[in-house]
Amino acid sequence: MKEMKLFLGPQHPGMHGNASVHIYVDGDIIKKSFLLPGMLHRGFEKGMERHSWVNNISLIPRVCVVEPDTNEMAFAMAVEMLAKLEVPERAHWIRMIILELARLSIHLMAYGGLGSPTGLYTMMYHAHTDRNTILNIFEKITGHRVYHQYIVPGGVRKDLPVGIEKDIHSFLDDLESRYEEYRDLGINNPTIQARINDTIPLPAEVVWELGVTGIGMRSAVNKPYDLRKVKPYARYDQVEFDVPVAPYSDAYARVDCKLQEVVQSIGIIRQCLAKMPEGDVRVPISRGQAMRWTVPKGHVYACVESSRGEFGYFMVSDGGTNPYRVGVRGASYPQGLLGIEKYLPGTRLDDAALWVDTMGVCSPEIDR
Amino acid sequence: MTNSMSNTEFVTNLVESKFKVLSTEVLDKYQVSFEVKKEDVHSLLSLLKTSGWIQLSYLSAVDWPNDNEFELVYIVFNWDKAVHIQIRCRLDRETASMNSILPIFPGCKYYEREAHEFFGIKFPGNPDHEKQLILEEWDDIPPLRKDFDPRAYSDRKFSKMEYKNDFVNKNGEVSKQDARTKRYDDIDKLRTGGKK
Amino acid sequence: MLSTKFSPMSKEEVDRKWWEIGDFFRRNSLWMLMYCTGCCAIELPPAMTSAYDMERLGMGPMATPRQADVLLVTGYLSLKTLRRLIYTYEQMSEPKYIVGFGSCTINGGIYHDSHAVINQLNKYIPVDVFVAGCMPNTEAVMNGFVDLMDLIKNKKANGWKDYHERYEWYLANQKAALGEVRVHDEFHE
Amino acid sequence: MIDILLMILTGIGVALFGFVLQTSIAGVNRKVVARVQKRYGPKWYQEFLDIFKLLSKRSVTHGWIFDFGVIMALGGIIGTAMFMPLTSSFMAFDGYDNFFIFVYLIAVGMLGMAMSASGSGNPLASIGVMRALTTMLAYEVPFMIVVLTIIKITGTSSLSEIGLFQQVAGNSWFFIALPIGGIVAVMALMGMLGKKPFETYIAPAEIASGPMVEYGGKQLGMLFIMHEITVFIEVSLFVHLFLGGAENIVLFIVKYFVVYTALNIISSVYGRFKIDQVVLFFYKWPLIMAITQAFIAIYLGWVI
Repeated sequence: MKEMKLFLGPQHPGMHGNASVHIYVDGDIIKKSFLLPGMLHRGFEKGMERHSWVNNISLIPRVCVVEPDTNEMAFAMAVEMLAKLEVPERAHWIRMIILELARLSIHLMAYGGLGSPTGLYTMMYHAHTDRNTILNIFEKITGHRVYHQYIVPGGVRKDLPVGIEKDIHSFLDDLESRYEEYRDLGINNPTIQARINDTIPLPAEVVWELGVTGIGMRSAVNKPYDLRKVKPYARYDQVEFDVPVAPYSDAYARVDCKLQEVVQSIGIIRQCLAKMPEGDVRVPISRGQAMRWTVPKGHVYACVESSRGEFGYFMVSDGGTNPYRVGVRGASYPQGLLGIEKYLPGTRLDDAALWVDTMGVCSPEIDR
Repeated sequence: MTNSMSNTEFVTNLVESKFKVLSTEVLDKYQVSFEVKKEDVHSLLSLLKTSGWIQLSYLSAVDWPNDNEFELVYIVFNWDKAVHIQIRCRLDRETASMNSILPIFPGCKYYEREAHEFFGIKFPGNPDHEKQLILEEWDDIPPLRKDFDPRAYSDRKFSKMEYKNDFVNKNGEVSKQDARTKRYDDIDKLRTGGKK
Repeated sequence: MLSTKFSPMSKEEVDRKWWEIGDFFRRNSLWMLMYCTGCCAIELPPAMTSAYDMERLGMGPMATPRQADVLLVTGYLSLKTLRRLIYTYEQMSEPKYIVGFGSCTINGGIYHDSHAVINQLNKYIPVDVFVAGCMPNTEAVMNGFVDLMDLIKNKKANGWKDYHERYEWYLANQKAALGEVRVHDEFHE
Repeated sequence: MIDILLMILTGIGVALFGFVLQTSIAGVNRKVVARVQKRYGPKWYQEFLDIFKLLSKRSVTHGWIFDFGVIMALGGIIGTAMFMPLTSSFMAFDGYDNFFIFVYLIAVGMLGMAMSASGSGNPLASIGVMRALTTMLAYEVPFMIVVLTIIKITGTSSLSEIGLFQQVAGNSWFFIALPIGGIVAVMALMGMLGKKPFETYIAPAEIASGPMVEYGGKQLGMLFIMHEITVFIEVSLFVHLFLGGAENIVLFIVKYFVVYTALNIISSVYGRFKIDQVVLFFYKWPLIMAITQAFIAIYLGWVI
């Protein structure tokens, strides 16, 4: 049979986001595949050069749509490194709560997203329902559902509202009580296991070649290479958590690691709520003159552990009111572009969407 | 790693003993930056890769039109020693070209392609670097150069929303916006001594 | 011999009646094509799942453009996306409607000065309903759908007719922004 | 002459009844599945709205094979449904409710759809058609073995007579009499209806709804009607063959509803197999079980 060219996306129910995977298939086997990025290109790096440091706070969450908080955190960390700002103690803990809630929400979304390529829509509905609860908690804390603009250089925008601990605790208890149900519905389901066991493996030796980070790497190399452990930011060195790892990275191992991280995130949020001190949450930067605030010269790179891997901001300041250059290292850049080109060929057409889902390819951060 | 020597000191010693470094900066205990000559980049990256910095985290460029130079930035990371290393080198802006680091870090393929697309830096050795990746049918200078003005490009190509002034103020009063503009104009006039 | 008691309706009236009946079905069964052109798509899962459950309104996601009735343009459109969006829109079977999400489709929003993002969607394809906000809340999204249903009921959702009538105007705008509307998908390889 | 006309009219009435019944039950089932998914779900008559909406739309054509195939599919399926007995005594064409008539006639509709989908020229459609035919090959073999066992036991291949056979005192339903075969038949029925985990040929996330990828408007509406009638035929076959037919129409509707809803609920908590897994699955356990059942029932004569 002759080779056929298929387009997975940009308009395709199996693709997450606006990207296109071009696939040449022979029967059901993929012969060649490419990602066509750029459909979400907005010129962020140029746009940030044109706005002041404080204006950029509203721009950066939009770099990665599904996980805006890591953007804010990385941006804030980079600016703090440049401007040598000391963040108040309480702000660190609030940041961790926000980041871990965001991690929960995106893991739930990715786990539900697994329902789309494998056809288990019930799981998708259940997971999105829980994610919606997290969005409601975010709305109470920050006033926004998705783009929070809450983590700002020098701390967080406002203190937590009174009584939010109760909401967070009740949500965490609820999620924890249904954790086993999630596993039974999803990855312990025989039909799902038939799909994800031994599907699109990522051998340990090619991880470094690709530059994959995050769960994709940890599940392959079997070492706790998590930026929260390796170079702790915020107060991750003062909370106890495990980094789930696996010796063999197939779709099952990656989803399994995601689910284990959900448990760890729940633990981290609980510890944060218990250990959080009282105090200020924000260093005032140049009161009344925020638009004319300048930052000392320098080149810095700040990175955080997002759900897909190392998410970093490279930032250059020339001492002006605007950043001179901002570079975004999208966490899914390697697995999205090079991974699809090199490791999809040889797998089946059915598995292409699984790679996109389990490796966490987030097209907006590839295109920027 | 010995206890007496921190990771950053280890890196600094390692690099400065073998290469002529133009400037070294220890940003914090997890990050060091070196500025080296263009010729040294490849051997420095190979050395770092053999010493454990096996992950290429980022590769991009910065435009310095006043110096007529591009600055290339390579960021590598070692997961066991937890130090990000920035390696920066300067290229001439007119004939910007840098040999690809594809043999050292295969993951650089698309970063280099993107750098070519957004800055116009050539990467000989990277097979596809001249093809467009993100943009499509681009018809202007590479967009991340400093002399490119996206506002002007956008105004030229994409029509803007036009807002009609179709409202009427209550009781024929002057709108607050107009009054404010007038007041600011008056203040400016006073500043210049009433002259135009 | 013609009966005097039964006066047959004129052809226009019959057509109008049929159209009204069709409108009833069309507005109660809007199949949407999610083209996730931008951020606002992230508010669609909450609208589809238990919190708001848009299937109560008879709306559901569809896999391909041919099957769909309403195209959801969720957010900003880069030039690359606009080319594919025009393809997608022209593939849909009529009557078809477009809902534009977010301020980016109205006037460019936060990306008004970007070199890659168009500013006004309804210059290029006809938009029936805009949902404002960056990003619009799920309530706003649902409200936009109900508005679209009302428009269909009042026969005001005529964007697709407009696209036929003023095709030259739309095409000229598309060409001014895109240069060439045709997608060359082979360039990448 | 008038007899034949009357019979044809009755047959069309049966097909229409099947369409209305299945469409309503499908609507109710969408609500049931929505409850599993923590939602309210649509109105019960949503499926009717969908189909009439599709018929009210304009559509494009991809050549005459594309259009003709749709008409052939719909006509073939209506023709098949006309032979379906509703109760064990009421049918349009008395004496022509042979099981093999359905097997042959249903293929006309399927072939029409396959022809039309391939005529659209979309590669996803041809992949979908290929997958559909492969799935058909997979589930037909075990199902046929079980049905042939039933035919051997009852000595007739007429649906109504098989139904009547089960209603005779002393004989239990074949679902109970041949328990292993009954399970095989349920699995085969899920494959026939394209329920998960055998939904491989629709697979929206992989091949964008497979054969239906290029359809829109009126053609899609006709395919939906065809799909509803196909489901009616297949579920009715199961009711007549395994659940003891139906003495009256109410019993038929009740059995029909129970079977279809149970399948839908099972399907809603399963994922979707790959196509090779579908074939392997059907050629492994169901085939072994079907052969075992045939052996037990025919040679050993153990029928409960």
